[in-house]
Amino acid sequence: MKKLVIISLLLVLGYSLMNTFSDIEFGKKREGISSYFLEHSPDDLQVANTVTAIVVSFRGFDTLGEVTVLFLAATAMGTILFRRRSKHTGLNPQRKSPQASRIVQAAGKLLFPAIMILGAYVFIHGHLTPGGGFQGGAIIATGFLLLLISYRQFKVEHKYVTWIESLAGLSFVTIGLLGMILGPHNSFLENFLNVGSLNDLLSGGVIALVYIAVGFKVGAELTGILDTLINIRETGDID
Amino acid sequence: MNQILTYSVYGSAILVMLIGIYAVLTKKNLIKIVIGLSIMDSGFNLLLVALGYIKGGTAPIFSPAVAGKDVLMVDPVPQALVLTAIVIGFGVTAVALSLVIRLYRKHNTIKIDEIKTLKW
Amino acid sequence: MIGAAIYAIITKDLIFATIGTSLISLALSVIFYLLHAPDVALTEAAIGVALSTIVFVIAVRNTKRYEED
Amino acid sequence: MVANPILYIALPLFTAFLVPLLAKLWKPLVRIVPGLVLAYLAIMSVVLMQQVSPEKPIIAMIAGWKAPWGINLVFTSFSGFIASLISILAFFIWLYSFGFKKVEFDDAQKYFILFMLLTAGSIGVVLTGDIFNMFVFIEITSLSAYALTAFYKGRDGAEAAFKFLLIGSFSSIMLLLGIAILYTYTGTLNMAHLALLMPQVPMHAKITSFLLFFVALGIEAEMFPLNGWAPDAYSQAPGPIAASFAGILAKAGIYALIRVSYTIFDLGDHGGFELLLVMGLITMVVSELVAMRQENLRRMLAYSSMGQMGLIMIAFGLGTKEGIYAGLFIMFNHAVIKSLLFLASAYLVYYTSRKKISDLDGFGKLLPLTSLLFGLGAFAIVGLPPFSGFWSKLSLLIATANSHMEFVLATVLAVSVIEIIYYFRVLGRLYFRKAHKEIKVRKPTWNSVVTMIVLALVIIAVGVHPDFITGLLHNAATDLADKADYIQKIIPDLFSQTLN
Amino acid sequence: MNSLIILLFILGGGALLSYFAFLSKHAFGQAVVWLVAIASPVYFFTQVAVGESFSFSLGGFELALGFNHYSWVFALLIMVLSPLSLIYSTGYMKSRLRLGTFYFSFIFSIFGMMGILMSRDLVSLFIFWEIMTWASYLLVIYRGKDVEHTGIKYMIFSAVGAYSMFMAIVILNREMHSFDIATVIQNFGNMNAADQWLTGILLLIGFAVKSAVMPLHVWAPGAYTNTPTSFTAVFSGGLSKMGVYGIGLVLLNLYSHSDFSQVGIYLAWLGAITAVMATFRAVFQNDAKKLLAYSSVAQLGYIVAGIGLGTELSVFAGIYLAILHGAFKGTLFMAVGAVERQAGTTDMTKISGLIKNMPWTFFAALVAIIALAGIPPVGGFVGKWMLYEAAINSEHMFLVILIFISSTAAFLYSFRFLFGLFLGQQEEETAHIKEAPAVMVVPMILLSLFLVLMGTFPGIIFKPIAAGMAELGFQGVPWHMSVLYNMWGDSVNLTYVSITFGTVFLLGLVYITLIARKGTKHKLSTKDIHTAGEIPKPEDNLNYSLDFYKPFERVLSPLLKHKLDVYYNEFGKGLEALFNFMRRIYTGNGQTYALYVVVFLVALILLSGRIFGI
Repeated sequence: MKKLVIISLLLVLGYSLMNTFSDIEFGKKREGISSYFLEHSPDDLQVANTVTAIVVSFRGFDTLGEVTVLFLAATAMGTILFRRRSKHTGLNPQRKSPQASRIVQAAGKLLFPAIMILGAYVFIHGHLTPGGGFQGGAIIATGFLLLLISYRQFKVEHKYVTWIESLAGLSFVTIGLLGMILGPHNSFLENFLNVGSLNDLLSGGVIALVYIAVGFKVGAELTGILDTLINIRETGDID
Repeated sequence: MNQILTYSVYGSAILVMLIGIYAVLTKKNLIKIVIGLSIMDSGFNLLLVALGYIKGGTAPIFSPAVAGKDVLMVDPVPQALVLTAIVIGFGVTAVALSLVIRLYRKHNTIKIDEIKTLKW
Repeated sequence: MIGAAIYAIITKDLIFATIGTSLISLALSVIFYLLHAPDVALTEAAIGVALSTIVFVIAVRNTKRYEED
Repeated sequence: MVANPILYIALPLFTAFLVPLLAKLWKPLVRIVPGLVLAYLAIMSVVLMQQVSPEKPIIAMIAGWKAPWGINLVFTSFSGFIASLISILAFFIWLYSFGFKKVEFDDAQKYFILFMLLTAGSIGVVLTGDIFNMFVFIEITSLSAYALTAFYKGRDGAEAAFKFLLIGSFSSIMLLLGIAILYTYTGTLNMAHLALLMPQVPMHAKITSFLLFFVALGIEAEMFPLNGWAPDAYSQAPGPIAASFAGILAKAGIYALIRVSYTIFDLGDHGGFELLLVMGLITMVVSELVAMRQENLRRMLAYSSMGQMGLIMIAFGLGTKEGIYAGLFIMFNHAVIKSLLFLASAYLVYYTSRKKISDLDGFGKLLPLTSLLFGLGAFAIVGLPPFSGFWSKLSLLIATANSHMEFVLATVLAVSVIEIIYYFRVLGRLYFRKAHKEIKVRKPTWNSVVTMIVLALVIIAVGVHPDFITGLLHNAATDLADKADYIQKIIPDLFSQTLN
Repeated sequence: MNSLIILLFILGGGALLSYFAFLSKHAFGQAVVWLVAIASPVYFFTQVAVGESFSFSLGGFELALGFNHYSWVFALLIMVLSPLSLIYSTGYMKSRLRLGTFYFSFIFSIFGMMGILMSRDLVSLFIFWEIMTWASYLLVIYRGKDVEHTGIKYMIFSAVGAYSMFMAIVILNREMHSFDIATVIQNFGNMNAADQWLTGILLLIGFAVKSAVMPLHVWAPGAYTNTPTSFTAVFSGGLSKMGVYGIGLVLLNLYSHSDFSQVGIYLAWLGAITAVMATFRAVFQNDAKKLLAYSSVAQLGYIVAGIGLGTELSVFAGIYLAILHGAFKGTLFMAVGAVERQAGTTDMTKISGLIKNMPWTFFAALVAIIALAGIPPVGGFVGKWMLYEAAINSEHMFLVILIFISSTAAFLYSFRFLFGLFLGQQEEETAHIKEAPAVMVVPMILLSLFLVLMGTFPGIIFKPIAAGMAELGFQGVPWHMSVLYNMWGDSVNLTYVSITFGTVFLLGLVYITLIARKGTKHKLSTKDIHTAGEIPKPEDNLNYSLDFYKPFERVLSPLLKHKLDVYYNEFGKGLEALFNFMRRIYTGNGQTYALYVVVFLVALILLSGRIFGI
């Protein structure tokens, strides 16, 4: 009975949403600010990937917020699961679950450097090709995930994770603040470097730098989150 | 043709969202609820990207192949927004799951209607 | 994708449900690629397919695997 | 550079990222540095508030892109007032939690990170001129709020946080849907630009979008029946965090609601304001009636807080400039007074591990100063002169009467009677009953005493001489009421194009 | 600086100062209280005068202060009564617990009252009104007895009253674009009739609560009883007069030229009924303080009846009785307080024959009772006479009967009060009781002398009242209207009457003290009562004061059975049940909350057509 009511409610909701969106023809070009972006991204910023230009420059503030959300999620999980970051070092012998098989371990060992390189590539080339800080960071985190799964005794050294995430975050904000000092409009996150030319690796000015910072940050953040979750059983003195 | 495509693309995106909402509203299991939330987000992401699609457009990247040419590109803004939304959604999911784990440790259950110490 | 979504919410085994969500993400990722959104596709693939799933799996392992009524 | 609205966001984020490193250098820095930053922001607020006027808002571009292409922070008399309120309050809440002995070092680190982010997120919601950016900041705010709700181990924080998260997720998905609708019809995300292009959005899309925004932001603004999370979160969070929920989080939520219904949509006069008014009325009545029957002090305060939010919605729902003025005044008062009440109640309730109101008998003698300040807060919140709450109530009633809404007027007053009853019931117990037996109480630390006394002094000062802030409120009200002016100040080129 | 502000400053500052002084040292606190008690009346009588005004702007409102002749009358009463009670309470307050709070609230409520009287605009009137209310609330619950019932009841009724006033004020502002009382009076006629009635009724409710008129009086007996007696003197004597002041203001000043003033007669009826019912209740109280509490309600009923009738004479009588009541009820409460302090109880069935132990207190009480009962030498007689006369002239015969019944019945409780506490035979248990300390006795005596003075030289109070009446628009000297006056001719005033009566009275007193004292030599136990064969047990209270008017009570029992209290309580319980039901909305299940969100959204979508009018 309850389910029926809920379904009918959802139908009404779906109908009205559908009603709203069906007026928008699929695949039709519309006017808006995006044309400005498509125009200025290659011209003013010399950034090939417009999405990157939007994410980092036009809507750079969103990205800062996003990075913060991830940082926040990592911190929040630590808070919620009462993870003690500082006390946690070294191997943990009480681990009950069995080791992963040899094959997995070997594959993990082999794949890890490759994944790392892929991740780094993705975020370094964020302004040229699809991908960027988030994607690269996530890929790096997957690499660590592989190690965490295959090697039970593998520990992410928290000291480094903390340093990396903090420094990466700080450099993001610092780049932004430098923009306020050095940039032509004195505004936050503004480009103050030479933008180079389109489709060069060293193009886009601060965008590349920001994305690298984002990549490190996201990678560290996601690794931290995974590590927190995987290791809760040992450390979690949850009430 | 276009009309059908419009309805089917948006319709499926909205349907995915509604399935998510349905799971959140009816499932008693906390993890199922979180799954529902994540499905909801997926549906929305699809919807937003679909809204930004332009027929015959290319990916909004000025790669050497398209440089200098006048090409039609899909709307990059929804993509940027979805990027943000995905990351935020992941953050929320992770936090939600850690809350679920903690609730399980405390109440030894993950049924939502057994966890209501705080009420009225 | 819709099928995966429905499967994810009706199955009682939470691990399978998790795999269902992962399938949704995978499908989504492909669709994003088709919609000329490679950035989003990449992100969805990395975060939605890999990380999200693993987070769910860990959560299930730390709680109960089966949904009970 | 030294005083720039960007710093409201940048500095707290910087600090939040910095704190884990500071922890490795010298541990007390973890407590001190956030305070210094917040103090700087508070001072900056004062400076900026003197520079800003309705004619001359301060607009900060991000990455050198002008609106509507880039994201802008808009520090107007209205948004600036709320942002200043939040930042100054955040400083005092920091001061209060500075001692915070109960928290171990490692937790303190997280606590301050989360608190900084909560503050930054809320100020971001208030200052940003971009609707999607507002969503991001709302997420930051909510996530830190979830974590802070579940901060304490011994309480049922996780349960409260989960409920909060569940409803919060609905809020974000609705917000996103609303944004998606607006974006597809207008092709822009800047609020001023949206407002400018709003007439071209078809009516049904406009309404759906508005309703989605309304519900999503109503959740943040604790509107009934969307406020199920609020009492749990308020009662389980640490004392200073409950105070910041009332003073910071809820303020950001109601701000967003107001901004959306006043500036972005042009539905206000076609029913939007009435809707806000009616929902405010229902929120107020239900919350206050439920508060009446609470046994738990913190829950009572939480419901009362929701009632106040309803009052604010009523004020803004009137849609007149007087109403805005009254609403802002109530926001100010609610932020200050409710913070004081929550901060004082932390000592009354949790440090004695007693939660029920009936356990509070005779605390007036055991904790004289805290009880006195609590009493003062209670007097102020029910709107008795000579405390600041009176003036806001007076201005609200004048605005309501001038809008010819006798029914609303009578309801607000009737509910005020109920409010008086339950607050005074607590006071009666605190002061005029004998204590059950010897209870070990915890004496407030110097920093919390200073915080509470400062808040109390603000209450009294504004109560005795409201002119301290009426000027600011008038400016803010003028600013919000003039929508065209807002659009023109932010996107002058596009605005003049549209006119021609 | 303006003298009005200085006066307020003395009171307000004194209140704060006393709070902090008591925190540090008891003696400091006492000193501050004395200082305020002496400084404020001295300053008031020497520096403050009618016509001074002070206007300022606060929070965007133009506020104005200043006495007019009408409020001056009440200010006189407050400034005589309150300082005396303050001094009295330095002796009365035995326990040192929370003295700071006590004196703070005490002085602050005086501050509030003076503020009300000097307000020339509705906002400041309301501010001071609220201040007075909460300050007095703190005193009502001060003893911690019955906080949940009496205290909350007082607060509820006060809040209802205050807020209905508030509503009226803002609606008036809407119509007049001003809070200024003078403006309101001037433009009142321009308002439409509905608003006139609405605001008028609301304002009256507000003031009627404080003056304890019939359906709104239930807080009064409990509150008067629970308050520390030294404040009850001010509470019943002065604070309740603020309600009277307000009713006068509304009926005779603001609304005097509109149809609304017809309401006055209904108010008069209510007042008269209140008087009768409360008097009957007072008669059957065993507790002296409670008796006085009910009597206060009854007397306020008269006063309201007088003001409600709205003729020159009746208003004059009302105001005069109000002043008089302040003085004599103040004295009586002080006397009861003295007994309470010395004997530990005010239960008339436990103590008796205190005349020997506490002669001064008895003297003060006697004078006050004479005033209350309306026996000539003291002013009460004049007031009652004028009230009868006015009522008879107004041709509401039943009203006259009511007033008459109640004032007759007042004799019953007056007698019982005197007899129960002071007269009769002394019992051994009470033999050790001593006279109250001088700080208590002197204010009492002073106040009773003030009563005598008012009776003897009525000019001192008649003149200000006449001036006040002129302010309200009644020209001429109203007491000329009185038959009383005409009978004695122009040149004779009450002085001679009073002197004659006074001389007789004094002679009688001398006779009693010097000669008749020897009278009762043989001592009978008061408990030697016929018990019709049953052996009295020790726990049986056999004091003669018990069931003093039993037969009368039996006759009236059907009338007294119905207490309004009960209905209010039932109403309250019903509300509580409703609230409890509403609490269930918050089920505690997160999913339900999420469902609410969706339901709400869907409901809004479905209703969107209606909401947005498309």
